[in-house]
Amino acid sequence: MIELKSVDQKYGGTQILWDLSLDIKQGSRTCIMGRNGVGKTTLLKTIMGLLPISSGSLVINGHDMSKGSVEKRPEIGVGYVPQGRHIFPQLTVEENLKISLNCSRQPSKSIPKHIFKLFPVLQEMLHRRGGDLSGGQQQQLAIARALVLNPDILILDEPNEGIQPNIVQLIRDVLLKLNKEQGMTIILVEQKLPFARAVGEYFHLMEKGQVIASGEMQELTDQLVGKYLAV
Amino acid sequence: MLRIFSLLVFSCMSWFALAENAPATESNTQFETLLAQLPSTKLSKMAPLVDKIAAQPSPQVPELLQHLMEGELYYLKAANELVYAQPNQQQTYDLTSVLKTEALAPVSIYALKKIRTNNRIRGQIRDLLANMYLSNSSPAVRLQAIKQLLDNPSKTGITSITRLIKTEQEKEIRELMSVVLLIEQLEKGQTAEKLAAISQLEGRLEPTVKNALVKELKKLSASQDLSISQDKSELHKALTRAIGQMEQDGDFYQLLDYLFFGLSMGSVLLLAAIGLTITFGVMGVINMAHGEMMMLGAYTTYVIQQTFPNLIEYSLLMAVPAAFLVSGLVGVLIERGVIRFLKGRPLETLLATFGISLILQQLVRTVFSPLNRQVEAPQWMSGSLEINPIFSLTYNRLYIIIFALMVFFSLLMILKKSSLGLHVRAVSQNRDMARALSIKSSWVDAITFGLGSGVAGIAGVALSQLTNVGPNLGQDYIIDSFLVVVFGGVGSLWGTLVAAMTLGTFNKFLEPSMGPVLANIIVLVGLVLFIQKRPKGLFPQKGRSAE
Amino acid sequence: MIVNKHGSPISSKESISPDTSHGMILYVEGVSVSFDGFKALNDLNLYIKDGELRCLIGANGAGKTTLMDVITGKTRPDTGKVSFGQQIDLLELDESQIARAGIGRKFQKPTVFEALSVFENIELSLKGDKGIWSALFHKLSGAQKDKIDEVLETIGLIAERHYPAGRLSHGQKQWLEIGMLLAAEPRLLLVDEPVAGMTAQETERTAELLTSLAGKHSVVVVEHDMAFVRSIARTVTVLHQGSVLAEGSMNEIQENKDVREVYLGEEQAEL
Amino acid sequence: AENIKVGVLHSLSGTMAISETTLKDTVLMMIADQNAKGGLLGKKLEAVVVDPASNWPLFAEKGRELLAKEKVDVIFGSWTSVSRKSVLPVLEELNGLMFYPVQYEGEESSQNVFYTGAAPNQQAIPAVDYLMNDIGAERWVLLGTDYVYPRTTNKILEAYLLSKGVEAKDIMINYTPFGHSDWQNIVADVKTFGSTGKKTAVVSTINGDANIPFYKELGNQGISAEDIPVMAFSVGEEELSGFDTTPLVGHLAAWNYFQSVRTEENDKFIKSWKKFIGDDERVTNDPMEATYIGFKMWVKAVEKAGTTDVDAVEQAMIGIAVPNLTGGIAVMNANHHLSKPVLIGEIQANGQFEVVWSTPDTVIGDAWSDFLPVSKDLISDWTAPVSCGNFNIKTAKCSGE
Amino acid sequence: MKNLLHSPGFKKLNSLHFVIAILFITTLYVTVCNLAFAPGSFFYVSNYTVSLLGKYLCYALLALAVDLVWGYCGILSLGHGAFFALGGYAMGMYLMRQIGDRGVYGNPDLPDFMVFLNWTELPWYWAGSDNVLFMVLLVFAGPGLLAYIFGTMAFRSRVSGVYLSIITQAMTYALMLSFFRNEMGFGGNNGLTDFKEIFGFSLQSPDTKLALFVATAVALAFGYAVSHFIVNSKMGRVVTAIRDAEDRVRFVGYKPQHYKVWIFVVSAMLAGLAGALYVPQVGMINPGEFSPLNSIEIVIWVAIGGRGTLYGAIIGAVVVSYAKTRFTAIMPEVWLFGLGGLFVLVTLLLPKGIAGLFASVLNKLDPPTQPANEPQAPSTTATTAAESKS
Ligand SMILES: Nc1ncnc2c1ncn2[C@@H]1O[C@H](COP(=O)(O)OP(=O)(O)OP(=O)(O)O)[C@@H](O)[C@H]1O
Ligand SMILES: Nc1ncnc2c1ncn2[C@@H]1O[C@H](COP(=O)(O)OP(=O)(O)OP(=O)(O)O)[C@@H](O)[C@H]1O
Ligand SMILES: [Mg+2]
Ligand SMILES: [Mg+2]
Repeated sequence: MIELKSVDQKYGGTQILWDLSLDIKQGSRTCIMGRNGVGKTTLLKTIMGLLPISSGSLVINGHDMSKGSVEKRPEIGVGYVPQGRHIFPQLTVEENLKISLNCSRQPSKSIPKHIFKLFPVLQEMLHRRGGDLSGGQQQQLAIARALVLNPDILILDEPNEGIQPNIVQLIRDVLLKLNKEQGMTIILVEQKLPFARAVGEYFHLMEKGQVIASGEMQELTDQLVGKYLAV
Repeated sequence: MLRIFSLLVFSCMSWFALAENAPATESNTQFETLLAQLPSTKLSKMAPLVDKIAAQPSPQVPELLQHLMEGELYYLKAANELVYAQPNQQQTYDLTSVLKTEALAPVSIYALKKIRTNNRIRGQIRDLLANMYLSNSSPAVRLQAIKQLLDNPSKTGITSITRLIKTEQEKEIRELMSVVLLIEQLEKGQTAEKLAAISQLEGRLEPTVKNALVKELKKLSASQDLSISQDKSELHKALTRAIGQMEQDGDFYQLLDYLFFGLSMGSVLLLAAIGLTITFGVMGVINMAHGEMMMLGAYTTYVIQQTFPNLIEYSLLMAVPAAFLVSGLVGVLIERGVIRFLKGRPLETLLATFGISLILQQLVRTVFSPLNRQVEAPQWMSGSLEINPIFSLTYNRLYIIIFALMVFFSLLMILKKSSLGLHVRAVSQNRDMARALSIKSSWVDAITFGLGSGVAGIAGVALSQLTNVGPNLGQDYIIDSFLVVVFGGVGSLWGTLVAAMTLGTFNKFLEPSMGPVLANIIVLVGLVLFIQKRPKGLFPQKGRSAE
Repeated sequence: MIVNKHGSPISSKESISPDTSHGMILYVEGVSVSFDGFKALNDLNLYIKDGELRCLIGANGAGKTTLMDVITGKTRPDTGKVSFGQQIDLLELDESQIARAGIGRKFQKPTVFEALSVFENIELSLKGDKGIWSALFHKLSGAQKDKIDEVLETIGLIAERHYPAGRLSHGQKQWLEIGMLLAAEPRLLLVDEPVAGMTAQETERTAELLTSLAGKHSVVVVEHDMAFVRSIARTVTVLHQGSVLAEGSMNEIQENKDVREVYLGEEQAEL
Repeated sequence: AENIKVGVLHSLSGTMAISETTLKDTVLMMIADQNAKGGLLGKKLEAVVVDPASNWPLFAEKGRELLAKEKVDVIFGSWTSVSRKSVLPVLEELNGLMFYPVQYEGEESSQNVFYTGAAPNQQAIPAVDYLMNDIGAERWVLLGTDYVYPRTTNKILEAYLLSKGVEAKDIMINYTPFGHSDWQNIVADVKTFGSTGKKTAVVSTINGDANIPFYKELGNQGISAEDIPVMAFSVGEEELSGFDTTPLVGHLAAWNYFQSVRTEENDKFIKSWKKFIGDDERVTNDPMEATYIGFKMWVKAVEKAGTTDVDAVEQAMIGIAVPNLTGGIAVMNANHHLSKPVLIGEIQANGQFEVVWSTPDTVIGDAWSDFLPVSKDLISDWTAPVSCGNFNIKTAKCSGE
Repeated sequence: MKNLLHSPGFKKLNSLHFVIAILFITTLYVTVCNLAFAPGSFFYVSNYTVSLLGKYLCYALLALAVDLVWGYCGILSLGHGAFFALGGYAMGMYLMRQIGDRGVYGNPDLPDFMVFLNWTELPWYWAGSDNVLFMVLLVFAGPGLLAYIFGTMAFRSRVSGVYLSIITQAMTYALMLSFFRNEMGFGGNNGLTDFKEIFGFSLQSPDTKLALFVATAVALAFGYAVSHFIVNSKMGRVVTAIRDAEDRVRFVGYKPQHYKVWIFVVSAMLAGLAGALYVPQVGMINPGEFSPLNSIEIVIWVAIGGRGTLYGAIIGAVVVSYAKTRFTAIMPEVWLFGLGGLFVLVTLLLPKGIAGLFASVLNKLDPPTQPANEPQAPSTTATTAAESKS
């Protein structure tokens, strides 16, 4: 499904990812973990094409995406919820959701109804500016916006940041449901262990721009946690 | 107005032509001797001669005078006769003999001597002709004639008007004729008649009427010390009231005038700024080459007129899409070639587009020469729509107001109703995220920049009708354009509209009392102060994120 | 000190300090804020004791951040009174005066000075004169250098001290903002979602840090991480639709049916 | 032999390029002509062209470059007064020689400059006489761009009109900024001013680009040349070639030269100009003639002096006579101004002027106006014993020394 | 070379020392070669070159002033030409009065243009203009006061970004129109010209010109030192912080408007000084200096040279001015292609301006061993951060 082979990534002169390889299976739920600044977001951005790969290769859904542009990703079914929400502040909630309706993957050309079932608050706020929403509301909007594309692969960067507990539960359920019912591949960066354990099937632990441990979620022992997630 | 008059008159020429074959009579010989004097008469002695010619009963008189006025009457040296001459394609002149009314072989300019006139004589001829045309069969010609005479009532044959008014069918012409008579009555009549004339003239707007009233009042005041009779004070009162009324009307129409001037200046500003609302307001490119996009539009109009010299009347209609394409295309090229490499460095776009503006200026200078290019105004753009004798709207301004609003609303539709509008705004607010949501940002950028530039090109077409088409055209508008966009609130189309109209109107209302320079300064200072009150313009972006 | 009729100092040069003789450091009374007709805060009352550590929770959009905006002068309320100590009417001061008076804030979305290094970020935040002349001729004293080092140590950014802050990761920026807050040594700290994006251990450390600050400083924390809230909370205030829904100890809150319904959810398992 | 260098200091970019480029080409043409005739003093002439870019301080810099670096023997250049004022100190410092070919406001006479354009008394005064006597104007609108030339000219004209018995209320003066493009108000005002029944005329010192919108507005508001004639001092063939002249027909301009004047010299000049520039549509104008005369005079003076040395040429210049293109002879006077005929032309539909009036004889250019109280006692005479540009005949002193 | 770069002494040197050293060497070289060698000698530096260099250095000082507010404080002023021109007018008034009765009308009190316009006495705002000290005061106070009033108003009401840029442009435009008016009493369109001498020395003498050049170099060095001191003090960091996140600065307790006004005023005074030195060297001052396009050009110098580096501004001003001087002489008919092309190419190829090129060449010569921990001059990353904000 997603295959990274010895990818290096740099910001200017500083190398962040070092010879990183990763293989994510179709329909799986993968959780990427690691301390602040180890390069999780960088990894996701690399997958999204937001940072051009300096060396190595990336294959998504059988397409070679090492050089492909960002716009290609949604077309081949990748949805992205970035860290920091990145809502279009001056667009209304509705417009935020409508952005990707023109994408060739989206046949209906209207915002799918189930989105509002998942996040009723968005229905209420439909005509307010995205930038006016509270942090948590924006986060919900960001997830909803990615779902409008009806993606095969959903990439989420700390989706629970700033979200109230009952909605966190909701998001967990939604992710599990999408994965079960539609076979959506879920790639998640998460710091909070309970959520990671609840959603992830597989985990990858990162340290200094490299994946240093991977496996099934059960194998994520306290020892590993203590070694790589503690400060 | 005069031009229409001449056109009408020419169309009536055929009527005179019918009478041309009349046999030579005694009066005709006198006519001929007068004509013979024309080539040798000095300009300063011309006026009485023209009067004499006009007094001739010969049916050729009007045509002759008309040609004399138009500067088409020549003296053919070789044949020692007067001819009507018109330049032809071969750089020679086609001739028609005045007396024999037959075409002669074309000759070069050196064989001819022009019968010269000046403004004064032409004015005289025009009045004389107007008197003659009062009995013309075409009502339009008669109307123009009486209007002409009204400007200069002293030159009017009162007797002929008194006669003609009885048979005149057209109400409007009759009315104007009666005004002429009333003015006469006011000047020459007894007190009672004067009073009657005043009461009938009240409410009219013609400046001539006012002048007559003022003159009368002056006459009255001058003679007042002799005896303050009852009638005189009554006359005085009536005159003052009538004049007061006229002045009041005048003031009212003056205000309307200013408003129109303001809106028209506003719409020019709007046109100039509106493309910038997109490239600068929405995309955030500090587009110093915006003015040059307008310039390209204006030059496109020029090229169109050069390419289709016979379609001047339609040239503007053709130029609008053409200018849109040319400027739009150049815009796309600029975006693809330069601006796209400056993503995330909006201030640098100032530098690059400034460079581009220099290059474009030099380009037209090299290609089209540094001189201004001549863009003609189609007939329908010249002249004015006369609403009453003291209030008229010039057509070019009127059309430009309408045109500016049309452009504005089309653009509004595109940005509000099409997905392009949404995508542009999304890209401008967060490029990466928009791309991650499948928007082809580079395409959107190119199209948007092209659209903004194209609209600037359209504005150039309009400007070509108002001002010089030269390499500096863009420079003259760039500062105003930025002011308007910022005053309205960056990114707000409505803001641009309101800002442009406000600035235009303010300027035009201030100008009469302050003079244009001071008015401009005051508007600028006002703008600076206004921004202190509303630091984000008239229609600011709102919300949490805008803080 | 020159004071106006409400007792607030007029000259900002004077160092203002809140009068906490009644034990309260912050009074928020009857505050309402609306945006284009939408009521973000609705007749809200809140009192914070001097030295208290208060947790503020509530659904997304309940108005927590808006409340902080009001306190720090970013948003002007439509009605109501906000005072720092008994005498300082915060509604009459602007943002920088409020900051100088001793209210520090960490934003929900981390905002740091991206072009400056981590060290300089902290340096600028240090407590002290913020005037032009002192800035022009300022030299860091030994004590100040030590303070900065101490803060850097606390937030774990020693190695990155000369990095431009713009190059920090999201979580590192969170820490840096906390560091800036510490350097300013405010009387009242307003901390909006400090542990978002932190690992469990970091969360724990933050909890310790905040608890240790309480007493000397007053702290108001907004957080959605219940584990974290539980670990530090003495008193918890729940906001809902712009006003206080409940207030009490963590246990009381957890048992509160309304709170469970609108906020916590029915599950006990913490996510 | 080394070449004789001729500096050309005309703006080729910026706002003035529209007017000045032509003059640069004129100088180049004259140089080519002269070289074809075998050059000067047995040497070839060589043009050194620079672009001061309509930027006034740049005129000084470029002037200095021409004199100090390129070591040119003479400069032809400048259009606006401010650009002339900018190079003037440089010319005086480095003792250069410049020919200034544009009509201007006078009130200046430098030993290093020859003024071949019209002084106010060679343009404005005759023009007003014409309007008064031949057209019968009684009310006067003086419209101008707000800078020195119009200000001075209008001042002179106002004094002149008042001295002729015109009442102050019959004179309206209005100034507009450079490049003014929205003439609606002003034209409406003129219309009102002219609607009192008295014959009204406009004397326009509107500069450059502002003219086109002005005339367009006149036409559109229905003011014809017969109603209110406009007499312009800055509108020539070149300006007219830039736009549709239909609405202008019958309006007037006063110059010392019109392309339409038929003389042998003029025909030759026009022909060689069209050939040189490679465009049959190109027109000639007054500043071109002024450049032409200046150049011819300089050549003669150099020949007379036998050197290009500035001091020698300067003295040799005085008294040099060159045929005008419009007939008659132009003579360089001791005040560094020319004697030239004054012509008044009416605009024709083809963008040319038809001469309707001309002075019977040439008029001597007057550096210091007789109608201004401050300068009526000043004269300029660069021959011994006076040798002063601003000699006060009352105090018999050269002021400023 | 490499060794030199790594020697400890070298490390301690900063751009201030370099700039001052280069200025000193240039001035010395020019002075000596101008005075000691005869024209025609290989070493001779002509008077023409001296006057040209003097002008460039004025521009450099002006560019420096703009970089101070734009590069460090993010205030993109499109009206700095106004301060330059005001300083110039202050000097111009003084020079005008120095003419005394040597004007064409020979009036001992009134400048020629006033005599001509029938003014009978000096307008009140010309009072004292013949006093050197007063002139010096006015050179700083004129621009400073305008900057203070304008800045206080604008920064207090939190006008920022393009809004600020455009109203600075409106300001200079309004001033231009005002100074064009003859009624203003500053010579209208022609401005002030015809100067004869400064402090009793003839302006036409080459020695005076050389002295003016040296004075300008000293002023530039002074301006650089002041700017360098400011940006390297804590003030500089506060100001940089304001540029990147003005709101955040308030919450830390600073009053951004005070800082902005202060730095704006300092910058305006430097610009005024540049203007004052410029006028005697070019021999005139006229309202054209207020033209908005002029101000835009200054910004372009800074951008070309490299924003937020101070020395970049100097390089930019000199390079662009020199390019202009050369282009208008070498290819007078098409030089705008050259200049325009230069602008476009520099933007595309040198995102950090010419100074950025220097920095990267230096980096190549002296690769930072541990780039991450090397203290970063705020400048290098400054641009990106500031812009990602706007
Ligand atoms: N724009 C940038 N320029 C330079 N370095 C950067 C940039 N963005 C991130 N970095 C560096 O890259 C490293 C990895 O950052 P990244 O954002 O991928 O971390 P992360 O694992 O997502 O951390 P967090 O949990 O805090 O979000 C960090 O050390 C950071 O300093
Ligand atoms: N400037 C504004 N304009 C319009 N609405 C606003 C504005 N600021 C806040 N709001 C609204 O006020 C409400 C409260 O927002 P606030 O950010 O205070 O919530 P919060 O309690 O901090 O939520 P979260 O936990 O998600 O951060 C939200 O519904 C938001 O949409
Ligand atoms: Mg991250
Ligand atoms: Mg919040």
